[in-house]
Amino acid sequence: MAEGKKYETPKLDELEKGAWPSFVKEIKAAAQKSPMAAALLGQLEQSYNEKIGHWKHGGIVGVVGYGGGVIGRYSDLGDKYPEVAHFHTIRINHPAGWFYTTEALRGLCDIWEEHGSGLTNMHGSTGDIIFLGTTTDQLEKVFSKLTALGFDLGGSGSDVRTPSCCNGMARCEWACYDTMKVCYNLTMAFQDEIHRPAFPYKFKMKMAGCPNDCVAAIARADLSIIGTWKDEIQQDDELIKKFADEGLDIQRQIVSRCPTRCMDWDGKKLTINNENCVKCMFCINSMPRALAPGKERGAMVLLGAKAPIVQGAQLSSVLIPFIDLEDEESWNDLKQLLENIWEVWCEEGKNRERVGEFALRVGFGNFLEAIGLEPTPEMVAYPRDNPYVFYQTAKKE
Amino acid sequence: MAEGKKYETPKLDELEKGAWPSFVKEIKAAAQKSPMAAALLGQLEQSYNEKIGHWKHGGIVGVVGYGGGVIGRYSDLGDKYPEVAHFHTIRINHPAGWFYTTEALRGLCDIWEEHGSGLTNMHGSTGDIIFLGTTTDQLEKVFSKLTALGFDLGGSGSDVRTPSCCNGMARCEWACYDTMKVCYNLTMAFQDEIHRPAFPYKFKMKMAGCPNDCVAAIARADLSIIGTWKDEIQQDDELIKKFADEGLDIQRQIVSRCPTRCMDWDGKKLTINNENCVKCMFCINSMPRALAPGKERGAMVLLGAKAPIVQGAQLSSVLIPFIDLEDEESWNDLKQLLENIWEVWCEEGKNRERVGEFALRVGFGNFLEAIGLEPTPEMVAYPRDNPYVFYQTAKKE
Amino acid sequence: MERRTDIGPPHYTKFLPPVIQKNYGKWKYHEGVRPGVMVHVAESGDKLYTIRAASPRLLSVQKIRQYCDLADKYCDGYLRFTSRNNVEFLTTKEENIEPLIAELEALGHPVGGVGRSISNIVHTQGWVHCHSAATDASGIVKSVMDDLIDYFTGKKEVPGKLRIALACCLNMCGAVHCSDIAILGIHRRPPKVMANLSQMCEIPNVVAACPTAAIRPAKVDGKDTVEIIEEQCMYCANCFSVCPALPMADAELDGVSIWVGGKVSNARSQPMFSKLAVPYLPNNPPRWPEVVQTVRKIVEIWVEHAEPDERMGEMIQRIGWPRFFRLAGIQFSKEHIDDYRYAALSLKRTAQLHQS
Amino acid sequence: MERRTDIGPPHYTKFLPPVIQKNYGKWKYHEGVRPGVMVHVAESGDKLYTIRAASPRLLSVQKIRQYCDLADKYCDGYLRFTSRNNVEFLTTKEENIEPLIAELEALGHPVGGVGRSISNIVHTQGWVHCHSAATDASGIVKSVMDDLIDYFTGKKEVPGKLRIALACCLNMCGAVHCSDIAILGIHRRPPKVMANLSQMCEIPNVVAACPTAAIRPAKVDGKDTVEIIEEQCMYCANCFSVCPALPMADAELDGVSIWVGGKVSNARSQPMFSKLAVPYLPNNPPRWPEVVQTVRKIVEIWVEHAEPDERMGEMIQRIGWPRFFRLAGIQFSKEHIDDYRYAALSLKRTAQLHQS
Ligand code: SRM
Ligand code: SRM
Ligand code: SRM
Ligand code: SRM
Ligand code: SF4
Ligand code: SF4
Ligand code: SF4
Ligand code: SF4
Ligand code: SF4
Ligand code: SF4
Ligand code: SF4
Ligand code: SF4
Repeated sequence: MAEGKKYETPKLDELEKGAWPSFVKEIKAAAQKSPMAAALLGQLEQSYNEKIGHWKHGGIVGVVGYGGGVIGRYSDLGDKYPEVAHFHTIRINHPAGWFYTTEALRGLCDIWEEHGSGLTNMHGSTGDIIFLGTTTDQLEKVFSKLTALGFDLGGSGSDVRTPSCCNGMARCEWACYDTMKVCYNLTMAFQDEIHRPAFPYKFKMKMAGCPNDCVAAIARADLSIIGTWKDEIQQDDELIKKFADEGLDIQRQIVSRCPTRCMDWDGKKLTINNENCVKCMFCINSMPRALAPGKERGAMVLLGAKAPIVQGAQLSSVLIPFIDLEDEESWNDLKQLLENIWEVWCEEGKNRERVGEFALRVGFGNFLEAIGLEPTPEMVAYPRDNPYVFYQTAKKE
Repeated sequence: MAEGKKYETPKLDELEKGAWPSFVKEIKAAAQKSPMAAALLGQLEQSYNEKIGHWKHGGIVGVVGYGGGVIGRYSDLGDKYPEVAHFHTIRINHPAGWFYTTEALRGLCDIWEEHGSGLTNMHGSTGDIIFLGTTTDQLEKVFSKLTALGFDLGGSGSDVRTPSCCNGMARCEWACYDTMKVCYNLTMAFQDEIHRPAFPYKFKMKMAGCPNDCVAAIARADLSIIGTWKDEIQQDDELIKKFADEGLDIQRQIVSRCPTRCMDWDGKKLTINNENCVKCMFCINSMPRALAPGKERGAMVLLGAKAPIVQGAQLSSVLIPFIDLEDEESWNDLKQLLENIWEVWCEEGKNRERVGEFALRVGFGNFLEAIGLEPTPEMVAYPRDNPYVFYQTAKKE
Repeated sequence: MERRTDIGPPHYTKFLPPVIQKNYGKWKYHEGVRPGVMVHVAESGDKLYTIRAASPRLLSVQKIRQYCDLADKYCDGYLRFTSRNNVEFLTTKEENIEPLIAELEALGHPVGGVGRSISNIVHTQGWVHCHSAATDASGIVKSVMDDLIDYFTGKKEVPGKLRIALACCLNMCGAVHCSDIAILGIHRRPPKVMANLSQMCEIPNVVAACPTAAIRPAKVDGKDTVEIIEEQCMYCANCFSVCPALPMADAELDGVSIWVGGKVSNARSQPMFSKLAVPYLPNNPPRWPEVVQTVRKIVEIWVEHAEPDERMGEMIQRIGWPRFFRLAGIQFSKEHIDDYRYAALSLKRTAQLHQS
Repeated sequence: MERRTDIGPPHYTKFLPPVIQKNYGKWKYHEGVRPGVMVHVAESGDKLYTIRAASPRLLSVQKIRQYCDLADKYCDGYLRFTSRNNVEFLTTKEENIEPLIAELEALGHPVGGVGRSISNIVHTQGWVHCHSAATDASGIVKSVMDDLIDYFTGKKEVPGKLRIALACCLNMCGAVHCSDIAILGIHRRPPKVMANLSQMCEIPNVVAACPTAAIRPAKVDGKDTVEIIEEQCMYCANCFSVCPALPMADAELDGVSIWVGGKVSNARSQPMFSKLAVPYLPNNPPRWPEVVQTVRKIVEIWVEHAEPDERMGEMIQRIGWPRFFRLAGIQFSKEHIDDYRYAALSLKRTAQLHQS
């Protein structure tokens, strides 16, 4: 593509200064080749002057046979900036853990330089590779080149969104299960659900290898899988002493901040009452190598996180306290659970009602019954504190 | 009165056995003189057999000029137990702190032996002296004898309920303000509000001298006054060492359980960062004499506690973080605040809506505005965590 | 004689023993003396001994007079009651303690409940006086305290304070909603609609009374009345409080639920509500053995597992609800999972989890 | 060529450097090497160095190719991005670290964000691509990070991790609702009802979209439309998401609010939501100085007062909200007091109170 019209951007130019890498420089770099990027600069400068955005919804656009993966976007200043009159984004399912070869990345760049603005997000907040801005006629072309390169679209709309995970076993000694494998397998198992929206609303999945939750799964995913362990923290007393010798105030900084106060430090030896440990990771984080998660590792599965729209933000809550995720059986259990959840939610969920809101609306106990899980005390922070019990047994008597 | 009809009470008789004092023995003792008490035994035995109560509501009863103080009660087995066909209770405003002379108590006993069942509760859960069971015709007689003895009725119905307080300065070294004085003064200031129900629902007041809250004010009173202090905990290092020497593990048992971790113990000296102390009383409770509340003492005022009916139980929450309650001015402030609260609540509260439910329904911020208090961060556990803000200023702009 | 009104209660100072009048607001510290007895020492050096005795709260005038006799004999004619309905004898004379205790025990009023111990059960009317009761109050209290007496008297040691409360219906007179162990009378059947309802009650009021909108206006045989949507009723009895023509009591279905982990003091942890432990136990008078056993079991778990001065709720937070349910042998069920207003916040919204 | 669908992403193993393939799941520990660089040591003894560089996330293909050049030169052709959109270069060769850093810095991508530091701001589209935006995203992020750069690079030390997020509207794409500091674009004017609404949207859907029931069906000039009860609108824009004929943006009233104290990790404390600190700051492009200053001020409070590895929310719980507001010089107002669904639980329901 040829260079597009140039706009004066005194406001944006200000944002080329300073030590942090500048997105304005990126747009300008793209604008060297892309008239779309150049027009984007113009429209954005106008937004900066007017303090208002200039994008609007529009018709649904996408590739044939898919319902998700493309976000249609239109300028309300299309006359003034015709190059961005249509400016759709494409969401591309990233590889689990966001690892790349330069070869794959260059392949992506080539496609996007040819068929779009040359601007990307590496990555979107859900985790996708975002190709930022193209026109409807380019979509199929991008899609076919992407699949040729081995990539596919991610989710958008009321479907399973692109699952994402922390780098887990690839680079982290604390991973309690193989996040990348689980992420990949779930992604592959539910391709249809990712590409063809059929739910009441979006459904996100995120996998973190341990309770540090480096992908914010508990806050951002309808299904959050978080690694944990069942047995004792692995403990190397020599190395602990070394930390103490090097100045770590184990009593004040570690022991008295343990959430269940299950540690004791006599100045020489650390004793952990593992029965009361809630696997928060704190002591382990503070003394890597000296402490490590136990050996009986696995994950817990939580449900329901979401941002505020419509009924208010939610964090995920425990659905399965512990699952191995290594063997075939637990893997099938997980898939079956997901299918049960979707079935109930699709049947009874309201439009734009996330599964977490749905479960609360019908009552979490009823929800469990519907998806075939036994209630356990691990699922609650505390049992009910109000006496407004719908005693079912009594009614049947 | 003569002895009444005798009933066989094999079930109740079981409850005369055992080491804990027996209420059945009490009823039987009263039944020696009171046919009402004897009939109560009969009806109660029937309840024990049938597993069901036999009391019912009925018309409102009371003494002339008062709307509260008497709970009308009727047996649904009046034919069978005519002596308790009418069996009203009288609530008598107890003396602050529940201190008595034997003289006063004997006076009360004499009245009740003559005009009622001879059964009492010392005391009711709100704090009143309860005279348990009499007939409508006795009410005025009891009342006139009570007033002659210097006693008056307590609250019932939609009025100010009998205020109560911990024994505070009378016997407790931790009292941060004079609970009994405040209780008495509030009781006297609002005699009309206690005796003549004119509110949407009941309104309770309780005063505890410190955050130990020995009258459960924060859980049971619409207005909870709880003592606290502003300055540093008084600390006697010698005595602290003595506790340590006598085997108290100050690090594990005290320091690491402080809710804000504001203490340090180096094995010899306890250092309190008083700025972060939230005056929970724990360390003071654990080392009486060695530690004591500071010298700049006063109280905080909290609003809104109640049992579950109708919208669910509530705890009181902070309205005034600190008030002296010694000088005239702060005393007037408190009374004025109460009047403001009642005015707003009477105006806009729904029938059977406690003030705490009301404040939440209209929005706590709006409620503060209506009663003329500035919002302060002391009033919240945390500022709002949802973005659903009704920006007022913007609307007016 | 002129009718006096609005005179209020007697001024408390009239009822304070001289030692208190003298040292009012000037106490320095207190100490335990023996189970059930503590001494408060004033700045002046004066000492005040308090002997706390159990009371069933439901007292005959005869018993009150016996208390008075003892107070006259040992305490210069002063005594008080506590916020948990115990009776306290106050004396400056150390030598009075033992004979007083002996007389109290002879009278059937054991001494205890001070310091680390299980004090009296705060309770309500039950079948003795309330129309709303789903169970009796005094009978259960007596049965439970007979069983726990050693924890009151100090014969058996406990790690701290443990507060038990009982309310005979969801109105929760008392502090059942904030007690270490709470015993709560419950109905489990929707109200019956009596034929004469419209004569006794205003229908709009009745409809408005229901927090879950389970009550609808209806016509039966041409008469205005209401109908109850049974699935929506959670048996709170608020409608019955508003309208006597909607009785709730049911001999077979009424019973008792057990709650744990509430507190009101601000020491260490903030005040907490009680949480559901056992959704239902039958009414089994006169001694409610199921209730007595369940309470004892829970007390024993606390005695065994709590750290010094650790309240039930604090202990459970530390050892985890899963372990609590396991130790108590209580089956966790759908009823335990909140589905009321703040249900969302009761779920386990963290990966901090007791796995064992 | 056959059209391929549903092939999913490439298998991740194809993209893992050999050292990772070999030591997958067998890492033993990690250590900081210098700001922005850490080493992971495997059971086998193999070492993997990670060099983390800042990224504006909005990247041109040109820049990505430059990253690739560096990865080819120093990292055998492998690189990755993080969950906070930084770029990471992975190498087994310690000697590569310094030259790689030099080249990255020359390229304008400072190295940092590892360990105790302030990492990249997770953010969203803003005026660059979203119709819903009440503010820009990239511009504020750039301005704030220019100001906080020393906390990223390690030039200035910080007590632990601090996570900043930005979302340009209440949809909160990202983790604004759970961040140490969150910058949130806000509307403060009810939607305008466009004349052609009924042609664009189904009115019942629009009415149903409002969580506060502020939208009512109406007729204007005989045409079906809706009306907005302005007092009931809290500007969430859900109606606009459902129906484009209800635009929210307003040049003068839109702006930014600042939130503090959220977290997602389970270390020490449980995950927490962010809480309102500053209800409104104006949109002041290109550099939003009010936002930059406010964020810096809050960061500085944390740097000064937090204990090691103490997150913002944990620190505030310890020192108290009153002190936080005092230190930050923020006026506490009615807006700070929750009045939404769980408002009751946000009140100070304890006598545990910071009095100073
Ligand atoms: C691109 C992205 C922001 C970004 O710059 O990174 C984004 C952009 C949009 N989000 Fe989002 N969301 C993005 C991640 C998120 C996240 C974070 C996550 O997924 O981890 C959240 C919070 C978690 C959650 O889902 O709750 C999020 C919560 C929302 C919501 C509120 C959902 C709720 O239940 O509260 C909406 C509103 C809606 O669905 O109508 C929304 C709607 C939108 C829409 C589709 C608005 C619209 O109606 O068109 C935005 C399109 C912007 C555009 O022009 O492309 N977006 N959105 C993120 C997706 C990129 C990707 O695929 O990788
Ligand atoms: C007598 C007493 C129980 C006792 O045995 O000690 C009592 C007895 C009754 N209470 Fe209560 N309440 C008593 C203290 C309480 C307390 C505790 C307190 O005041 O500290 C509470 C919890 C705190 C609170 O007020 O929220 C309490 C919460 C209720 C409620 C629920 C109120 C709510 O907002 O949730 C009701 C229901 C009602 O008002 O209709 C209620 C209603 C009743 C009624 C009037 C039931 C009725 O509709 O007739 C009971 C009359 C029983 C009777 O036969 O005399 N009672 N009630 C207590 C009053 C004695 C006294 O004056 O000293
Ligand atoms: C006499 C009484 C006040 C009154 O005016 O009647 C009282 C008196 C004292 N209380 Fe209390 N408390 C009394 C009811 C309460 C209550 C209310 C209740 O139980 O309904 C509470 C709140 C209970 C709760 O949290 O659920 C209460 C929570 C405390 C605490 C905090 C305990 C804790 O760690 O949570 C202390 C401090 C301590 O024990 O270390 C305390 C300490 C004290 C001290 C030591 C204060 C003092 O220096 O005099 C008094 C003797 C305590 C004892 O019994 O061991 N008092 N105390 C009440 C005796 C009731 C009884 O007969 O057993
Ligand atoms: C690379 C990355 C995962 C990925 O797959 O991309 C990652 C990697 C590591 N995290 Fe993380 N975390 C990453 C995002 C997160 C997130 C998510 C987020 O920020 O959105 C969180 C949750 C944040 C929160 O709570 O709001 C997160 C909470 C932690 C924690 C817990 C911190 C705490 O005390 O609350 C640790 C442990 C620690 O730092 O002591 C940790 C520790 C680690 C370790 C040390 C784990 C290890 O042994 O490899 C890794 C290097 C940490 C570092 O950067 O200092 N990681 N980490 C993410 C880097 C983001 C970035 O570019 O800065
Ligand atoms: S979530 Fe745990 S396993 Fe995953 S990268 Fe973070 S610390 Fe490692
Ligand atoms: S992981 Fe957390 S809960 Fe377990 S011992 Fe360490 S600090 Fe305590
Ligand atoms: S509340 Fe405080 S002042 Fe009152 S009796 Fe209890 S410990 Fe003493
Ligand atoms: S009173 Fe409570 S908050 Fe204050 S220092 Fe003592 S234990 Fe800590
Ligand atoms: S708890 Fe219920 S049944 Fe018991 S006294 Fe109170 S209102 Fe009556
Ligand atoms: S008992 Fe409660 S829930 Fe049931 S109908 Fe009556 S008011 Fe409604
Ligand atoms: S936060 Fe709002 S404005 Fe920003 S990208 Fe998400 S939906 Fe668009
Ligand atoms: S912005 Fe939100 S609150 Fe306002 S009308 Fe629209 S949906 Fe309702």
